[in-house]
Order: sequence, then structure tokens, then C-alpha cells
Amino acid sequence: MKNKYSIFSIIKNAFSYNENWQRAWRDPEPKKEYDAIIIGGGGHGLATAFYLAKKHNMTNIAVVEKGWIGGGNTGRNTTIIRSNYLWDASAGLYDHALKIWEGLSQELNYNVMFSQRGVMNLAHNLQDVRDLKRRTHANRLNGIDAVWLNTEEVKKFCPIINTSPDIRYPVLGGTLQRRAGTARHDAVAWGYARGADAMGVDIIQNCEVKGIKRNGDSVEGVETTKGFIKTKKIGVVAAGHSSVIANMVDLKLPLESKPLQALVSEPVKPIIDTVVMSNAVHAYVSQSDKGELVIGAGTDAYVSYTQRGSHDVVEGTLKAILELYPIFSRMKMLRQWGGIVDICPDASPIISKTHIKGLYFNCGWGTGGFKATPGSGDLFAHTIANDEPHKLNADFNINRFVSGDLVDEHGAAAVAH
Amino acid sequence: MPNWNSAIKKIDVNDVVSVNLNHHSELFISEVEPIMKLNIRGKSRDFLSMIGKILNIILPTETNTSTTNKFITAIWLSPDEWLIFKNNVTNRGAEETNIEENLYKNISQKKLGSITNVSDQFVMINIQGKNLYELLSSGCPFNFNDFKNKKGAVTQTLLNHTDVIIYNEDINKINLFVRRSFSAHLWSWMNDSARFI
Amino acid sequence: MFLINCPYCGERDQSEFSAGGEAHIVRPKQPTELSDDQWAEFLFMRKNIKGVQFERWNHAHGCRKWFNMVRDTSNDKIYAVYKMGEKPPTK
Amino acid sequence: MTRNLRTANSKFIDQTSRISFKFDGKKLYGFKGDTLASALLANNIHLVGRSFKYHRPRGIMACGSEEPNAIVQVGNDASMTEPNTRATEIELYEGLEASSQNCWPSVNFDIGAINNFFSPLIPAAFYYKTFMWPSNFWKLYEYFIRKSAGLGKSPTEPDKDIYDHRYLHCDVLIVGGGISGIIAAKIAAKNNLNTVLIDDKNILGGTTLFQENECFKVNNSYSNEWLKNEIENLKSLENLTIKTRTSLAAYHSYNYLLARENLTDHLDINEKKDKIRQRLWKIRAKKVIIATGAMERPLIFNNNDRPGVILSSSIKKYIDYYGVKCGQKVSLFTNNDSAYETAISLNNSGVNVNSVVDIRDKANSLIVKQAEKLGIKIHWKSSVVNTSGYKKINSIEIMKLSDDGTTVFGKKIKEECDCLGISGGWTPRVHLFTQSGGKLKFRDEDNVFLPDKSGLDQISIGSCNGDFELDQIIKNSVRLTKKIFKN
Repeated sequence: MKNKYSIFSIIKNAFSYNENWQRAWRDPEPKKEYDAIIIGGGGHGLATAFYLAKKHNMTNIAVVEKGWIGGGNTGRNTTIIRSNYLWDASAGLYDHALKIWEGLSQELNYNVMFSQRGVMNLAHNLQDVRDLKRRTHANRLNGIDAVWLNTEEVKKFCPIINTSPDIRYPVLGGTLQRRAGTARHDAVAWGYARGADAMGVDIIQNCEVKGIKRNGDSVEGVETTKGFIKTKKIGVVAAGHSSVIANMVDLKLPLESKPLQALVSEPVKPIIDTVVMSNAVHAYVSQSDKGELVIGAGTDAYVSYTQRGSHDVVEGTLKAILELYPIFSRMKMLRQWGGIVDICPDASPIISKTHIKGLYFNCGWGTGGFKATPGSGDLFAHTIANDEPHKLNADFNINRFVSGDLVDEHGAAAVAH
Repeated sequence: MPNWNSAIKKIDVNDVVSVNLNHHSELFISEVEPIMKLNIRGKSRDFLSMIGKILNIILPTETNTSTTNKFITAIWLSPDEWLIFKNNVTNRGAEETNIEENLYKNISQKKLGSITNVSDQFVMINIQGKNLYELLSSGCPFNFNDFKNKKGAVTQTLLNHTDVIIYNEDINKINLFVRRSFSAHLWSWMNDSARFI
Repeated sequence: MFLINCPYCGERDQSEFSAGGEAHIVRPKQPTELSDDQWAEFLFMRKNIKGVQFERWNHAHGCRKWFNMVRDTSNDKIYAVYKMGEKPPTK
Repeated sequence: MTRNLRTANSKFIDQTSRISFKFDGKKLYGFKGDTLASALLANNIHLVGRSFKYHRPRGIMACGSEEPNAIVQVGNDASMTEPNTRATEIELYEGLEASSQNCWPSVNFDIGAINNFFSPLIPAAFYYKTFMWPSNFWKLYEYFIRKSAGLGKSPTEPDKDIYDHRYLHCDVLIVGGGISGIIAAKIAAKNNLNTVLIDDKNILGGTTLFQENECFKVNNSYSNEWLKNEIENLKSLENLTIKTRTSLAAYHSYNYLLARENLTDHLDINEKKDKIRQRLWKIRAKKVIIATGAMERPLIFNNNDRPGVILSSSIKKYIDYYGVKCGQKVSLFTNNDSAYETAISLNNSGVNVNSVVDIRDKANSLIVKQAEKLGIKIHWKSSVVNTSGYKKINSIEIMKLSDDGTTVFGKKIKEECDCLGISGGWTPRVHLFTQSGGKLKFRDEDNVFLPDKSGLDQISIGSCNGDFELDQIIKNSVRLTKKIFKN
């Protein structure tokens, strides 16, 4: 890497008033042709480009992004990373990602602040207890570190939770994955962008894809606001806008795009040092390294691309938060926002070839794509480079909606949808 | 006969409030003693005329309205659904059974529509007082600005996330219908909210 | 928060309604005769339009009637509501 | 209390009822009507906090919701303490206890300030560039990073206060009770429309309320007197509901808005008991009129962040409204006429105005002439280039600007002062408009973003719509309000 970050580079640059830092990535004009084009400059898209270059020697590639990199769901999520999913296929996929997270800062020479502070999932009724215990057992069979905690152990691990038995949905226990945690979301996009750029990948921002040119059953290139770019392989990683791209080639996907909201409080000194999720009452909360409480709310039931959700969704979440954490009542919320998530009927993603040659889709991550960023990029790169899925994403093909081999993860998804 | 051991009792709100009231709310909330309530559904002209004949009432067809005669009131619920309740509290006796049977024979059995006795399903709560709409607007997204001046107006909406039917009986006097299983919850919510009105 | 004009009850707050997804997807009369592809198409595949979309809504906490809505999903503007069985507005 | 920091009389502060409060454990006094900020300034306390990263001293900089610095912790009680509250928005009450945040052991002597010394080593995006070696040390680094996070402290016990919420449906909602909002409210209510007017302050009137100057007259009386009369007339309008201490929190689609009404925060501790603290209003309005005004911009120069560097219009409010002198020797730095209003107000209250540093060649407006007539010194075509004083400003350096305005030249003039007012022009408060989904346009003449297209039934009037002159504000507020009722 041209401008490796180290203690020495920091001291060196301090002497020149920090005016000589190199740009972390270039801002090139698109070439006429690339070996592959990734549509979407979020975490997943940039990771895909990074691993295409790093592992598959495809460096003549470009990432085209409608806005700015990391400005979509990468910059809008609640940064939770975990792999405690129920089915073997999902466990394989998400734990593959978690393993990459564990060495990502070094791999990228960019600190993504991956913090393994643990993720706890609470149970509020007997059915929750059964479901979560079952999931814990399934996780352990798949080599994922999950443990069951009873109410006292929950309280011990996170003392600010109200475990009183007379709240409306009392805490009956929970699961804990200690390797799970959070990361600095923007840094993930920036780190992958810098890494990919250093290997020659062109990252083209403010470049919206307007159409996909086909010749029979193969792709020939993309029409963009910066002109036509020729390519034989297109990887679509456009999250909420996947259907919009698919409609350009008359492809229908099993997706619905819905607003998902999140909010953060004003920054306060550390008060909660883990991530607690509670599906039954829909409240999950963690505290960022800046001090803000990061709270995830739910999705609306209708399709919308507006990046704004309904107020009652946020209100319901905050009611639940205050029941579980009554000490937060006087805190003020600083920001609230929405992102557009594309949801598959089985709450699992699609990382797949399509019936059109050279067109690949990575979509349907619903409300929980951030955690999978490195794994998703790695596997999608493999799929694009070899025109074949890796064994870890073979089960996540589009065809499962025809064959019926669904990977039903509604129970393990954080947000009911 | 059902067991009317309801959670709802005839109470003046001020009596049950445990926290000091800052000022007098002048709000009276009470359950209306068990009275007959029927849900009737149907569409055809024959249905409407048969109902009219039996009950001596014209069912309201205008959205969010009601009609009333000496004995009963009919509330519009949807284009093919009404709620009928007796105006006065009477012992549930032969008279009520006769009405229901008569309707059943001439409507349900003749397949003109359907009759369901919801006397026990719905609890009817009477709320009176000049702060009544302030109480409702603590938990109701519905716009009562016009409703409150329109005697006989009806709406179905949410009150603190609970389905309710609200009937404007008179100025600052409403009847509220809520499913029995939610009634205790709604009652305690009203008691709590009334403290701040 | 939308303000939805229920074709039966008039303008009401969004919280009284529930959304029912894309409208005018006809349920096949003979599901057993469909191929897997056709069945998947009916069951799962959605246009998921960014723009003007026809969809079903239910006034769940009011008259409980289903009805249709024309809404622009790119800005949430509601153009029309119409009763079930009625022809969708063309403009 | 340092008596001489109060002017003899203010119409808005009740100098007969003294209130005691505590800041950083020290017992101080203010008056009824004060905010915590005005009371602190009256006690000559400027240093109220430390910056987030370098722990540089921070002082009160503004007088309203735009305050970026004076963010304090209110209360000590584990269940009732409230972090990150703007001192400029806290109304003083008997028994108030507040303290500075993000400093240890104290705001006067803060260990964290060492970061300022090492600041060249802590560039932007510092975290991402370091703490990666050795890889298993990250957990340790993170422990310390997290310790330095956050400003205030969260309560640790459940809140004992009571909160309420209520739906409200109206024909017209007017946000902002300044001169435009008052004009709109009057027109709306007189048109038989069910109207609601909200304002986050405790009284209506905005900045016009204390604008008593020859240059600003309506119907031959001072603008403040005219407006006071108008506010009095509002009381007789039956369709109008006025809610003060109510701030708009969110503007959702279909004119669904959330507002927070503050009911007891300003009351004495023993008066708050058993009362609702705050009420959330869920408002559905047929039409919304945004009249949120404008806020003054700061100016950019070296060390412009010292305690004692205050927005010029805020200095004016402190002197004219609260009767508090932000300093005894005040300098002003401006690129527009507003600072001259402050200079005149200060002069009228007997505060020594060192000079006005103006980057313009010359200005011939009435207000500038008035200032010149009073003998206020003006450095035309000059700029403040630096300030000194660690915990409070004690002097500024002034230099001449080149013809194109890009460089400075000549001799540095050093001017001693204990307060510097800065005025970089006005920024319309378009935040609500954009939150509602509205798109902005740019006006080149004075570099401001203005409301442009909106999909909702709403308008912006007054200075949040780019009108900064009194006659324009009145004329356009009337015109636009009447227009919105026609469709």
C-alpha cells in the first residue's frame, strides 16, 4: 500500500501539520471498459471489489455508486455483528464473515474498530426461551460460541437491564455470543475503498446506473450518468434498490423494499458495554465508542424508497427500551433516520448468479446485512470470478424460491419482518 | 346468562386515583350495566327492509352515523355491518330473547344476513364530562373536532392501541365499546390518564 | 405518518391501517396445474416498484374493509384510493 | 454577584426576586426570568465546559437553541439528573444545580487538555489510522477510547417524573412566535381557522420583543411596542391556541408533527412535585406555517473558539433582554450591519465598545450612521486575525484586508477586550423545512439556503424564508399567509 498507516506515518505527518496525507482513494473518471463492474459502493460492494482484486487478481474493475460511498445502508445501520443464526447454511455464512472481521483491521491497514463486546438476545416468554435455547444448541453444533444465560446471569452481564418480574414482558433469560459485537460502520466502507483503490480498482462516485445493456442472454455493459461502460460481468450490490436494477433487465426478484429506522441518543459516558437485543418487544441497544446509545427500531409494513419511516415504529421501540432500561428516560434522542432494506420472504440473503450470463445479484440482506459485509464480499467475489458459487453461498441462490429450499431465518433476524 | 363479574365497575374516576389530582377533572366514567348488543351484517335490500320491520328502525347507511328509536340505537360500522344496542338497561329477559330469536329466524335462517349476539363480547363504557375529549386525545389518533359537536356521530378507532367504537350520545357524553378482554386494560389506562386531564 | 382516506370512513391516521402488499396479483384458479416457476412467481416474485405502485390496504382498526391504493413509493404520495373490485384509476 | 454586570433595569427580568442556584458546586444568584446562561454571565462566568476532543476551554456562545458550547449536566440525583442540556435553554429556578461536562477533575483544571498539546498527533480520522498494533491490544486501546467518549452522564436510577402525550388536530400550525408567526396567527385565527401557535421560549415575540431603535419602526412606534400590542390582541382570538415552552421535535409526512411542551422544568423544585414534566404533542395540521427565524453565523479566524467570543446578536439579547453585560470592554467583528445594533445597545447601556472591525469598505445604512454618530470606532476593511487569553479572551489582533479580501497586510493592531462579538450574517433556520422533505435553493447575493419546493401544504415566512428587513418581513408574511389560505 502506497500510504501505509503506522505510528511513524502519524508522527511524520504531524511535523507537516497533517497537510501531506495522501487521499485514501482516487476519484477517477470511468474507463471505456472493465473486466467487471460492481453496482453499489456500500460496504458489501466495496468488499466485493476488494476481494476480486486481492484473491482473484481482477484489478481492472470498477465500483459505480449513485451517491457517495457508504452513504446508503452502510452509513445507516446499527453496526451489530454476530453469527448466531439457526440453520447450518446461515451459520456457515455469518461465521465466515465473523472470522474475517476478527482480522480485518490488520488486513485493511485501517482500524474498523471491531469491538467484540458480546451480543445478548433476550427471551421474554416461554416460546422465546424454547426458540433461543434451540438456537443456542444449533449454534454450538455449528461451532459458534453461544451460551444460554438465566435471568440473574443476564443481569450480571448487563446490570442496567430491568429484570423485575412485574414488567409487561419480563426477562426470562437470554443467549450470549461473546465473539459478537460492533464495528465502526463508516470505517468499513472507507477501509475497503482504500484497500481496493490501492490495488487499482476504480471507485466512481456520483455515477448512477440508468440501464443494463444486453446481447441476447449476456450482459454487455451499463448505461450510467457518466456514459456507457462496457463490461462482461456485472455484480449488483444495491441493497434497497436491487429491484430497481433488476427491473432494468425485466428480472423479478422475491424482494420488498421497506424503510427501517434507527436512532441515536446524545453522547454520554459509558453506561452499557455490550449489545442487547430483544426481538419480542423490539428493542435493541448498544453504545458507540463516541458515547451515543445506538437504538434499532423496526420496519414499516409498506414498500417505500423514501428513507423515512413512520413515527409509531420509533415510538413503539422507545417504549420497549424504557421498560427494559428505565434509567434512559431523561436522555434525549439526537438523530433518527431511515434506510431502505430489501427483504426476502425467508429473511435470508441472495448471493447468486442469474439466468442472464454475467449478471450476479447480492441482495435481500433485509435488516441485518452489515454483520456479513466481509463474508458477503468474499463469497460474492468468488461467485463472480468463477461464475460458480462458493460452497458457503450455494444455498443462497435465487433458485431456492422455485425449488422451495428456503433458509428460514425469521427467528434469528433482529427485526421481525 | 353470562357471569357479569366484569373488571369494570361503576366508579367516579376521582375515587380511584391514587396520585394527587392537581385540579378537578370533572370526568365520570362508568360501565353501562349489561345491555343487549347485537352485531348484524347484510347487504341486500330485503335484509334492510326486514331489519326495519322487526326493529322498527332504519339502519344508518351514511358513514360514521347512527339512528335511534325509543328502544334501540343502530351504529354504522361498515357498509354491511352494524352494531345495535338497547337504550335502556333492563333485565335480560324474554323481551330480548324474543328480539334475537326473531332476527335469527328471519335474517340468519333465511340467509339474508347474519346476527351475532355480542352482549358479552363488548363492554360499554359511558364517559361524561367537559374534559372527555382531552382524555380521548391522549390515546386516540382520531380527529374529534367535528365529531364532538355532532350528536349521534360514530367512529371506530384506536384508544391506547385498543380497538374501540365511540358513539356520541350527547354533548360531552359518549358511549365507548371495547372488547371485553381488553376492557380491564383500557379501564386502568383511562384511570391513569384521567389524572392529568 | 400517512393520512389515508379510507373509501368508507374518510381520512384517518395511518396507525389505524395495515398494509397488504402489491395489488392485483390474481390467485391462480388451479394451483396444482402450475409449474414450480409459475408458483414461485405468484408466491414470491414482486415488482417492488420505485414509483407509482398499486397496493392493498386494510382499515384494520376501523371498518375492517380491504381497499386499493395508488401510491408513489419514491415519495409516499398517495394518488388515489378505490374499493376492491373497482377499476384502478388510469391517470 | 458582580453587580456591575447587570444593567439597572430590564423589562424582562424581575430584579426583585432573587434566585439561588449552584454551578459546579458553587452557590450563585440570579433573577427570575434568567436562563442559566444569562445568570452565569451576570456572575462573570464564561468558562462552562471543555471541547470533545482537545478539551479546549468552552464558553457560552449564543443565547438560544443554537448554543454549541454551554452544554451542562443538570441535577445530581441519580434518577433525576439530565445530561447535555443547553445552559441557554434552562430557565433559572430556585434550587437548580448544574455542572460542566467532559472535564476532570474540574472545568478550570482539566487533565484532558493535554490532548490540545498533542493535537498535531491526533489528526482527522485518527482512530482509523492507528491502534492496530499489536492486533490483540485493541481491546485495551478501546477501553481508554471508550472512557473518553461521551459528554454528560446518564442517570443510573429510573426517572421519577411523569410524562404525557396528546393528539392535536388543527387547521393551521404556526411554528415560531416571532414577528412573522404572530402576524400569521392573527390572520389565520381571524379567518375562522382552528389555529395553534407554538414557540420554544417562555414568551412570544422573538427578537423583535427587545428591538427598540429609531431605525426599526412600525406605524410610527418602536417595533417592540407595536409587537407587544399585537401579542396582546392575540389573546382575544377565540380560535387561537398559544403554546409557549414548546419546541417542535419532528416533521413527518402528511403534516404530522411532534412537539415537546415543557410544563414544569422552569418551576422551583418544590413546585414540580406530582406534575407532568413534559407533554408530547402529536399534531396533525392541515396547513403548516414555518416561522422559525434565522440565526447568526460565526466568523472564521484563528482561535475564534475562546470563552468570551459570543455571537453579536446574543450579546445584544443579553444586554437588552436579560440586562446582562457579557463584558466591560467589548470588541465587535462583522461583515454586515447587525453588529452595529449590538454596538448601539451596548453603548446605550454604558458598556465600553472598543471598536467594530468590519471587513467591508464602507456602509451607509442608517444603523451604521447612528453608530458613527455615537462615536463608536470602526476599523473598515479589516479583519480579526487572532485572539489571546486561555480561559477567557483578553485581546484581539486586527489587520487590514487586501483589495480582493483574500489576504491581510500591514501592522497588527492589538486591542484589549474581555468579550468579542462576531457576526457573519444570518442563516435562515430551514431545518424544519428540510426535515419535512423540502428542497432548498441557494441565494447568491448573501449566500443563504432558502426553502424552495415542498410536497406538503406548508409555507415558510419571515427570516427563515430569507427576509431580513423589517418591512419585507411584515409585507411578505402577510402576503404569503393570505395566499396559503386561498388554496
